[in-house]
Amino acid sequence: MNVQQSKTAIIEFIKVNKIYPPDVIALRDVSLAIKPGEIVFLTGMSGAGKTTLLKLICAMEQPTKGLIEVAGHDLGRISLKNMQLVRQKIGMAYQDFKLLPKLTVYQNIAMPMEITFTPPKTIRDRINYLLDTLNLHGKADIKPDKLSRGEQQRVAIARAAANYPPILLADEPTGNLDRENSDLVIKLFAQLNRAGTTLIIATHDPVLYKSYPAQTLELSQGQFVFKDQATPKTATGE
Amino acid sequence: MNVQQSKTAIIEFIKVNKIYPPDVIALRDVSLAIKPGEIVFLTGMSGAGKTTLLKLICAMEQPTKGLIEVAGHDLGRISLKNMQLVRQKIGMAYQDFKLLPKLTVYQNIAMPMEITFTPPKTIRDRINYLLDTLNLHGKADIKPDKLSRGEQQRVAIARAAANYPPILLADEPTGNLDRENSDLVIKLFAQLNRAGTTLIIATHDPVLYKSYPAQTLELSQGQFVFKDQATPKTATGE
Amino acid sequence: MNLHLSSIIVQTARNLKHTWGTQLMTLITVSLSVLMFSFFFLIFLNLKQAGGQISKNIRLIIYLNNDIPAAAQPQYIQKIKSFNKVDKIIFKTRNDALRQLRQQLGKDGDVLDDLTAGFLPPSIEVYPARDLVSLAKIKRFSDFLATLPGAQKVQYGHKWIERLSYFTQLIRLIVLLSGGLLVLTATFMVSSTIRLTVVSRNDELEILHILGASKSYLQMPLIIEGLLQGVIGSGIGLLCLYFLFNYIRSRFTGPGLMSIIHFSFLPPPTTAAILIISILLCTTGSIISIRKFLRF
Amino acid sequence: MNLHLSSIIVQTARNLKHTWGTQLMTLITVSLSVLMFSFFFLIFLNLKQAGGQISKNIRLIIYLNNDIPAAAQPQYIQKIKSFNKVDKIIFKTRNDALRQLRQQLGKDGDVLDDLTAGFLPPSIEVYPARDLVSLAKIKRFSDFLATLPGAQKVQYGHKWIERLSYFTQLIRLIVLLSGGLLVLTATFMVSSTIRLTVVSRNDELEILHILGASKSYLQMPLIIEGLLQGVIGSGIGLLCLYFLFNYIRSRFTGPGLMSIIHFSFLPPPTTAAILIISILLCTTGSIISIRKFLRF
Ligand SMILES: Nc1ncnc2c1ncn2[C@@H]1O[C@H](COP(=O)(O)OP(=O)(O)OP(=O)(O)O)[C@@H](O)[C@H]1O
Ligand SMILES: Nc1ncnc2c1ncn2[C@@H]1O[C@H](COP(=O)(O)OP(=O)(O)OP(=O)(O)O)[C@@H](O)[C@H]1O
Ligand SMILES: [Mg+2]
Ligand SMILES: [Mg+2]
Repeated sequence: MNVQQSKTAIIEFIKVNKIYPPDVIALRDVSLAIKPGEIVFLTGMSGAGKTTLLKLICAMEQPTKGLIEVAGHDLGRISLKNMQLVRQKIGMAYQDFKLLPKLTVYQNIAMPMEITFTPPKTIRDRINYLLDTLNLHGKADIKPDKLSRGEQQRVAIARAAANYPPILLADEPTGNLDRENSDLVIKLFAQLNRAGTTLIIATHDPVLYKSYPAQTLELSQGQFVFKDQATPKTATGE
Repeated sequence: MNVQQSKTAIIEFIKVNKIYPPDVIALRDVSLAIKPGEIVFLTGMSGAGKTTLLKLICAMEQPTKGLIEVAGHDLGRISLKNMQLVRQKIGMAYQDFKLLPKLTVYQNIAMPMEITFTPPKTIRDRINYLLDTLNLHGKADIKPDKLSRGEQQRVAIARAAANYPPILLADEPTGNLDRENSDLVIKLFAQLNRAGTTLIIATHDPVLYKSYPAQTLELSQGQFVFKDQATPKTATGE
Repeated sequence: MNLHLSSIIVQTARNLKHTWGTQLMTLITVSLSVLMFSFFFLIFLNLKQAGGQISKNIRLIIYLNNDIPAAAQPQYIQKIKSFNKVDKIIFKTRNDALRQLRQQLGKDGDVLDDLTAGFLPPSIEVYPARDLVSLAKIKRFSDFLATLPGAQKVQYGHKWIERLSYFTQLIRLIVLLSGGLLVLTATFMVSSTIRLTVVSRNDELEILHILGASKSYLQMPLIIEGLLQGVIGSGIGLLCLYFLFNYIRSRFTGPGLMSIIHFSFLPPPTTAAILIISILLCTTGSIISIRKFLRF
Repeated sequence: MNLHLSSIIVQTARNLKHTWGTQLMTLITVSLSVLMFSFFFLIFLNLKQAGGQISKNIRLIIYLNNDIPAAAQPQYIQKIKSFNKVDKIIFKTRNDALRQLRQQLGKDGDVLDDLTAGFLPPSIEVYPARDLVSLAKIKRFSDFLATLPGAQKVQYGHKWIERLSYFTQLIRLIVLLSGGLLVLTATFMVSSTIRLTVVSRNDELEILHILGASKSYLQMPLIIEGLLQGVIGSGIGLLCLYFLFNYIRSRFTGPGLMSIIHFSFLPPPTTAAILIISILLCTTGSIISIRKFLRF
């Protein structure tokens, strides 16, 4: 019945449930539709299910029930090859960063581009730009465990943004950052968004989601808080 | 010349320098003195040296230069046995949590008490209290990697607070927490402080350090920002 | 495609650089395992050959009451052959026996000139086929030969045959047992080393996987690594074996000694098989680590 | 103190529970290494014994021109003993030689009745001491004996002595080489397994250390673990060896065979030494992991 919306949505959840064994209900009948180029803030208390929702989008977790479509692919019925192609379109800055400990900052940020076989020169230029933008000059050849936590976070964000991904998922991107560095991150996000990137940012930082003119979805115990509408609306949970 | 102050200070830094090899100057001639029972907020941009300062207090890192005294011990000239005794008096909530991945939440929080050979019944009571206080009911028998990031952070704080430590160091304790959970943490800290615990909290969250009536030290590129005074003052950097 | 290849080679080189400690350990493990396994296989092969040569020297002598006329000989031959495969059968008359004694006495042999050929018994010497190594079989054969018409008694060689056969058997058992033990150990070593390597690489592979790395991007470096490890590891192992073999042979190239046991190295097909199996083992082991990410 | 102990036991039990996979692997590694090492040591010991028994059977016969009068015998004995240690020296006159031939011929021996004792040469039989196993040494001894006054020629045993000696030498070399290989492998296996275990436990120990755990709290579980691994691992290894030994022995308890080589298990002191060394090795290996945290 929402055929048209489904057509245009780049991310769509229909009645998605995620239950971690044995019985932790992380998401409960979540439906949402996000159009290309939108910015969506995901808020909610600790343990509400924000990270779970983002992990479902990049297929790091499988839903217990329900349908998830990303970039036109049904993630429940996708081939390995296509799944990897979808993942290449998603940049995710994980809440626990997931940096490769044996690689340098430079190599970490380069990874998504190497995976898609980007020419070395393009990689170099992009990384230099990102390091400058995120205030990480001089840290290129250092391993992540020699960085401060906030520096690590910015490396994770740089890696997520490196490949100009059509979809960028950021999980608590400013949790370890001061106001100044947070602003740098937001600026980078805004820039990407202007170029067409769809942004989903999970955060509990009011400064972030109140100052920015974007929709905010609030999760509580696995469900969206505003449930007065019966059908999934663009960028609105049901 | 500050003999009296040195006598009463529980933590004292005199001209401490920390240079990470090869040439990252994390702290530069830092002096400070903190009296028992004080609360000190440590702020500063990402990479300013907050974590480094806290790590020096619990002897996780050695200073390149300068003197550090904690609970009356010169950390540069302390025996292994005494160092471990000093560490038992310090509870630290690390920025990267440092939870033991193979142990459950319960066992993780119990660890500092087990190390000091606390009777099992005391341990049980304390842990139940902490789990209730920090909104972690039902997570006692779960391994840390099955928790949300904010839940992990609260476990780390619970572990730091478990043993009623005379000194509690918290590194960005609310970075992954929403307002509600942050308040629970602050309440716990206040409670400990009333019982005599000295608190040092590194944070970039203005809500935290502005709402609480305590001294704030700001680091910038390894140095304290307010340097108009020549001698170390109580709870003031120089 | 060129970009792909170079990117994968870069990735492999990076892996090798970061995990060289573990890689070296796996390499040594593979080398030692191949060396041990092929060493024992070589011993076993040469022992089998030696066994054949020793049993060539076994003969059973049937002492008879009377000479057997040439006409009756085929009948005897047939009977003997019906019980056991035989290499050679020699009939000796009384005269032959006397001649032999004379030879044994050397230049003093002429003292026998006056004697008639009567006092030494005639005999049949039976050289059993080479497969007859077990002492029990020889005994059974000897018992059978004693039932031949005209047989007085059967002697099977000297004590040394018994001893050599006994020795060969014992050594064969020991070689088999220790060989089995070694194969067990080698398998365990290689698989446990690989398991530990896989565990340590788990996180890394998972991150690459969720970043969207393609199957070949994940697999190729591991395949190349396994390949290198298999080739280099078993190569070193076999090379060591070759030097060891030459050392042993050179120590035992005394005059007359070489004639008893003929040393030979592993035949080329066996060598090739060992190489290929190690390569497969290493590669499979390496690839197992991505099995859980890639459903294949 | 009771609380301390129980806390440490709880800690050890927890460790064992969480790392049972690695623990089991280390245990099997230790067991296999001990089994292999002691197996080869056992073979080596028995072989040494067997070597002694074989050389007992070696004798050199010096054929003489004439009988040696009893009075001259001590002189000969002294000369022979001056070159090499000797077990036994037997002088045989012409008559002795004839009697022997008669015995060899059995009931046909009476044909020799008419002969004078003149045609067979007298001889001296020399049984060299047991340490004379190498063929080269026997040859040198034989060359020396040929220079004795009145010596016609020297025969040293039959071909089988040559062969047995050759065999023993070859086997000894192989056992030594494979034993060396095995000790190398076992050492490498144990140390690499421990290294990997240590690496995987690094983070955990570091956290306990900065939480303020005392030296004994950190060390005791590791010591207990190493102890258990050493005891159980080498225990299993030695037990397997014992069963293997009994199996081999039972397979070779044919009549008359046992007399040639006397099998014996590792003496208790050796067994104890193996046990203690494995325990020390495992414990040290485990403790190494906290070395970097505790400066001791
Ligand atoms: N792997 C897992 N296994 C079991 N339970 C899990 C797992 N991951 C998360 N959970 C549980 O699912 C619930 C939602 O977790 P999630 O990580 O999505 O929360 P979140 O909204 O991201 O919280 P935070 O703000 O603390 O990061 C929590 O109760 C958590 O304990
Ligand atoms: N182990 C290390 N080796 C080398 N350099 C390090 C190491 N740890 C920290 N640094 C560097 O020292 C400086 C201070 O780091 P520190 O972790 O103290 O910062 P911080 O104030 O805690 O920052 P954040 O708010 O991001 O956690 C940073 O520039 C960092 O890159
Ligand atoms: Mg989360
Ligand atoms: Mg920090």
